[in-house]
Amino acid sequence: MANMAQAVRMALHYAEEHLGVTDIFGEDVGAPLGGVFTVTQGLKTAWNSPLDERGIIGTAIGIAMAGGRPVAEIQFADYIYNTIDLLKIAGNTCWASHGDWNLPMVVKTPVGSGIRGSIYHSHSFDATATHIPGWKIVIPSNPLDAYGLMISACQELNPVMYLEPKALLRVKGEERIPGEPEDDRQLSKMIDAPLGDRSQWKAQWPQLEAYAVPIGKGKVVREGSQVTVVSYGRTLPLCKKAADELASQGVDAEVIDLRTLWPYDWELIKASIEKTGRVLYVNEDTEVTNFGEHLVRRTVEELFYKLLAPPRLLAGKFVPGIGLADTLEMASVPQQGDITAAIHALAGEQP
Amino acid sequence: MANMAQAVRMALHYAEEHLGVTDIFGEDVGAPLGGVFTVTQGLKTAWNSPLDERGIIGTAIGIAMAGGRPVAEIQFADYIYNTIDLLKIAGNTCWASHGDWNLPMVVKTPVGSGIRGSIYHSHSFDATATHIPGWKIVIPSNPLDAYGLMISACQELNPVMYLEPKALLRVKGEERIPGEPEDDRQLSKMIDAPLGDRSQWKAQWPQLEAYAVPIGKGKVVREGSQVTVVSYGRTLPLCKKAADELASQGVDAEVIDLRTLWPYDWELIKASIEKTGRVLYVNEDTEVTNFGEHLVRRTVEELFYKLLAPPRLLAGKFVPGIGLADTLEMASVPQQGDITAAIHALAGEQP
Amino acid sequence: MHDLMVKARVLEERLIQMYKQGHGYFWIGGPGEEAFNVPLGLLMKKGQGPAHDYLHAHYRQSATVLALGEEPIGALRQMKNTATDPYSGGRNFAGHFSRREWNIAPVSSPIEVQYAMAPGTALVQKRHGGDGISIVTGGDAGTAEGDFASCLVWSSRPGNELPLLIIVTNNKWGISTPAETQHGETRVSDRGKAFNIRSKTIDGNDPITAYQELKEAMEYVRKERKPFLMEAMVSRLYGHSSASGANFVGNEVDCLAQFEARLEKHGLLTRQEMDDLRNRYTEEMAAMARQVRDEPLPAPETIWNHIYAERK
Amino acid sequence: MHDLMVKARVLEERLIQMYKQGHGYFWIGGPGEEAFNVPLGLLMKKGQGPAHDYLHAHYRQSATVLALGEEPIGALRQMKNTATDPYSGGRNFAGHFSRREWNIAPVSSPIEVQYAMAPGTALVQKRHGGDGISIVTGGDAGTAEGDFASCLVWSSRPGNELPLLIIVTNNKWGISTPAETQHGETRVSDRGKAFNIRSKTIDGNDPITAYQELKEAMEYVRKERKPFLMEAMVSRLYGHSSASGANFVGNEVDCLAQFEARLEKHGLLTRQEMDDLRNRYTEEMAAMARQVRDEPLPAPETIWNHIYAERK
Ligand SMILES: Cc1ncc(C[n+]2csc(CCOP(=O)(O)OP(=O)(O)O)c2C)c(N)n1
Ligand SMILES: Cc1ncc(C[n+]2csc(CCOP(=O)(O)OP(=O)(O)O)c2C)c(N)n1
Ligand SMILES: [Mg+2]
Ligand SMILES: [Mg+2]
Repeated sequence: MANMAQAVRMALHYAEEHLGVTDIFGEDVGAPLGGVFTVTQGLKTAWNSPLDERGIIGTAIGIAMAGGRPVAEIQFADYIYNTIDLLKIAGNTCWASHGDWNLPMVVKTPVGSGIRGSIYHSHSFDATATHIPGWKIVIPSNPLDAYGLMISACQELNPVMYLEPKALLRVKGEERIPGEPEDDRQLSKMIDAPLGDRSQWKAQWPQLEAYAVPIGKGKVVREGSQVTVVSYGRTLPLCKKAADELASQGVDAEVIDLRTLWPYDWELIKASIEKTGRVLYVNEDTEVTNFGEHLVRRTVEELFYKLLAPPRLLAGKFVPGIGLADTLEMASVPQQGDITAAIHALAGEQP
Repeated sequence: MANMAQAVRMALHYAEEHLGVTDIFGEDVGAPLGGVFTVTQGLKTAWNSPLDERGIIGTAIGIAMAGGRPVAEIQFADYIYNTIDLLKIAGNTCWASHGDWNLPMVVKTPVGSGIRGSIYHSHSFDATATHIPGWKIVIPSNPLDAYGLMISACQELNPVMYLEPKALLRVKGEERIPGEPEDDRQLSKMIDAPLGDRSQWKAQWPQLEAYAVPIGKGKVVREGSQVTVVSYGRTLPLCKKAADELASQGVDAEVIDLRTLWPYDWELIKASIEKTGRVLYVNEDTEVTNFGEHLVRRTVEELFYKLLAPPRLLAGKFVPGIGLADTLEMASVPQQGDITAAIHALAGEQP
Repeated sequence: MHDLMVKARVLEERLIQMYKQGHGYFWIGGPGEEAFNVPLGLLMKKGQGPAHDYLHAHYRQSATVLALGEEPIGALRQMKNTATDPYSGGRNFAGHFSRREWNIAPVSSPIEVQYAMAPGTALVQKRHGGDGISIVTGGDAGTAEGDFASCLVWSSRPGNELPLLIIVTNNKWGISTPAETQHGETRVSDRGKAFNIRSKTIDGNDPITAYQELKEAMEYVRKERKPFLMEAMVSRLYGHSSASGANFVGNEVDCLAQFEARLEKHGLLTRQEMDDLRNRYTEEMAAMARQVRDEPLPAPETIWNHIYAERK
Repeated sequence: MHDLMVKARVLEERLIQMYKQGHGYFWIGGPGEEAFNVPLGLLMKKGQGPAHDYLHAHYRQSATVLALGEEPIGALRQMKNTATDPYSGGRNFAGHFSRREWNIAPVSSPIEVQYAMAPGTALVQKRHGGDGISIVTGGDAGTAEGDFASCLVWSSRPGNELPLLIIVTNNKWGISTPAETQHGETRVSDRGKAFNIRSKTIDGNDPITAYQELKEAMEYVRKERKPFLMEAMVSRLYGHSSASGANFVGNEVDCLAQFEARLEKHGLLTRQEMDDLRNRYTEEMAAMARQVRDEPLPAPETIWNHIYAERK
């Protein structure tokens, strides 16, 4: 199966061919590198921009204004923080102009920990992004969703923030992308740029098919009755694994992959909590003024009297960065053991 | 009594004279204007910077590195969003250098609605600021606190974000600042720059006294037994007023002025909630991934089983801006009536 | 040209009046820039889409918008933040135009961000072919923001030069801060030269000069598909905005008065004719202001409209 | 000078080796910039506080730091992210030096932000008097960020010119992106001229030229208390970083090889002497690497340390 980097690449190819995407650009996005995570290799509209994140976001806005369909990349979410004003503008342009202008643009950026990225290649962006009105925000946790969400993003009339959990980019999927060849090695030969000289190389794209994961729809990845676990991105597979393991200990957890952070699938979450009475939100952004806290607030606002235990949040520690040393990274953001323990504790919690 | 603009100005004068403040700077901060809200008139170290927020924050960091003590102003918080990366760096420099460097610097900026500022002179900054580790964040709701908090800010070894609720800048205090003359007109004559030509004008500073409001300490501004209301900035006086009015209707609300958003006075909040069992958090930032949601989360995390009703949040609507028209501003951020209604409803809420 | 300059001046004076009478919370605008802004509007290729010109405007651009043919009542409606405000539905400050039909990008309050966006429309135009160009304008103080530099960098990439007319209207002030205390450059336009961008500083107070210089620059950009940086020296006749009082400033060149003196001297128009014209506009706009005064504000629940565009 | 160049090269090669052997997650550094970075360190006025020079460094500055007298083992410790790492306690990537005692500001990963900060230290130094200056360095691609422009703006304000040596080390690459595709400027240093900043592009591969040019520029900045923009052409001998493989690149000028050929030719050092020197350093650093290998990682709970400075 394709890994997430290949899945996004194929979606972008599909979007160039069928959805009118005109510009896939950012630092080192074009040939020869095709992105620091190989996500944009071989794409015909990919090009290298100056090293200037403000210019990247500004230019994406301009391209969208003039009828283009840009997919702009910020090389790491860690370097997006000098553009928050521009992201806010992209998000308020339709509203501020009373519907006169809309901006069909996608900003994609790798997020999160998991590659020993130290202070500046480990940032999450979900808390900051969800505080900016006017955007739709998605984050896949597997290659098929990554493919389907990118296709939806490229069909949107509004700005879409596409967050790529960098720890998952090289993880292969369990489901095949429609049109993907059977053999992984064949896929790699077709669409992965070769090592060495690439000047003559061209991707051989498989016959890809339309497959859209609708924006705003979460997914129950494991059904359960005792506790609801809501997560996304890097921590989602860890939650799934924890739930699977805990089943043998008599804990039956339902796991929801949110997939879209805004507008999010509250109905799905709500129905699950109404069933279980317990909910754990898991993400890896720092835990103060965290998007999971919004979900906790919504939970107590609407479901307080149905809860059997307090809604819980497991998130990144509120420290200024994720340290390089293994010990530091492990201690800073939720790991498998933390998640398992948190689900276990919540399932058994009694007043 | 002095208004808040005068109070901050006096604190800055005190800080120039006694606390080693070396540079008070930003756009239009120096003579002749002395700040768009008159806050920096007549100060001897005030100077006008280029129109460049990134340069302002960067230069403040540099000044602090070289042993200066800067107070940098961003003219409106609405224009701080292109500097978030620099604010993050200021907040992580001590940590990233393992304690080698610290940055004693203050960034002050007017926040919030209340002056019909339209989309770009109405922003709150509390949600974004509290998500940035390594800063201390304060926000006064009256002139005396404004004075005392600025003095504390200028004594800090770490970056301090000083948020000025712009709706309150011209509101006079109820308590006298130590050293402030009895007569308001006399104060104005001494320290407010005259209209017209100011080239010869110099402020006549009163004999000010040290008065520090410690960072991290909130304040109970009204004691009550039935419901806890936690707020800060523009909405604080509205909460106080609501509580006073509701007393006649048999609702006895305790009102806490948080004053410091980070590190905040959890002990004070907790003790109050343990007494009342009900809590309403009020602020005017947009309500998704809002600092009040952090407080809600902390509340359910630690006090869930002691609550008589769900903790509530009253905050700004999640819309892309505050519209200019009166009708729009009123509908976007909490007003007196909304607050009164919310306290009333919470006090009477039954499962 | 003179007609439009008068019209624009009278419009701004009406807006100031409205502010002073309490029919609006805030005024900012372009009195003193008419001699430059009118020719700019006249020379633009008006229409929608990349075949036409895009305008990424500063908040002092009313004269350009009028020269494009816009009705002045829209500006009054925005001043009074009525529901009928065609640019923002009562949401934004005066002078914050937006008209997609004519490629007028929404004016945004944050200074200089338009310089980061303009390369985007120009890029689409370069690829589109034809002679449509992008135009971006802003003030002198704002050039200290990094976005001005970004604009120079992005528009001059070798082999990817963009058809972008980069304009700086230099009124020598940023609110209360005099330009000469903040600019190490001899001329702002010198900054273009480092990027091998054709650059020029012109007298923006003379409409004839402005017209000719703009025409030449635009022809270059249209044909060569390369950027041009133009700095226009202009005046700020009513101070920065209502925040600084919005009173007439005596010591700046008044481009309109200067032009009228010239027209009179050359016998092209008499004082009487010019007074009549001004009076006619003044009356027209006073009437519009009365009309606008009674128009309703947007309803509270409209805050939820247009957060997202929807497929129709 | 030659000794330090060798030392710095060997240090970087050792760091790369550590990465390749799995004793570190990421390498980035300065092999190929020794001819420029060594003289820079030698010419700095070392010490703490505004009377001495501040360095706001790029992540390729190991040779400068060694020239200042730093022990190489610190860099190895940072590579191995041990608790003993003197620059970040195992928190930050290789090449991210920090030493307050010597006015070395912490290297930060975000490109170009140091250019926004450097005017701050220079401003304090201008006011302080004496001849202490600030020095800021960074790459060519990074000059596209607005912060580079901010640095030019803030350091050249009339009457407030700052004693700031603004350096760009131009290796003609930003990761995989060739400079000639992104720069409309003939030379990056041309950008200083617009601000009336004295500016120059020099050959950074020749240590003698670099020393002389730096000396002259620094004397100007120290005495005149005004900025100077220097662009130094340098090489990137092991590619961008470990992310691009960290293998030796054949087609760039190797300043060390070139310098050694010259030394040999002029009979100043023999090949043997130079080989011996290199071998000695190689052994020394290999021993250090072995030592560092056994040093403990920081304890998990140390993530909570140093979030805030506390009064002692
Ligand atoms: C990013 C940003 N910072 C600050 C402000 C506040 N502000 C509004 S206008 C202005 C001065 C602008 O001066 P200039 O660029 O010369 O334009 P002018 O008003 O003179 O035409 C300032 C500082 C703003 N609107 N945006
Ligand atoms: C703000 C920011 N954007 C992107 C990156 C990722 N990045 C690291 S190095 C680099 C290229 C830098 O090129 P240049 O400035 O020429 O310096 P060099 O590495 O060539 O010395 C990029 C894009 C970053 N570190 N910071
Ligand atoms: Mg100006
Ligand atoms: Mg480079």
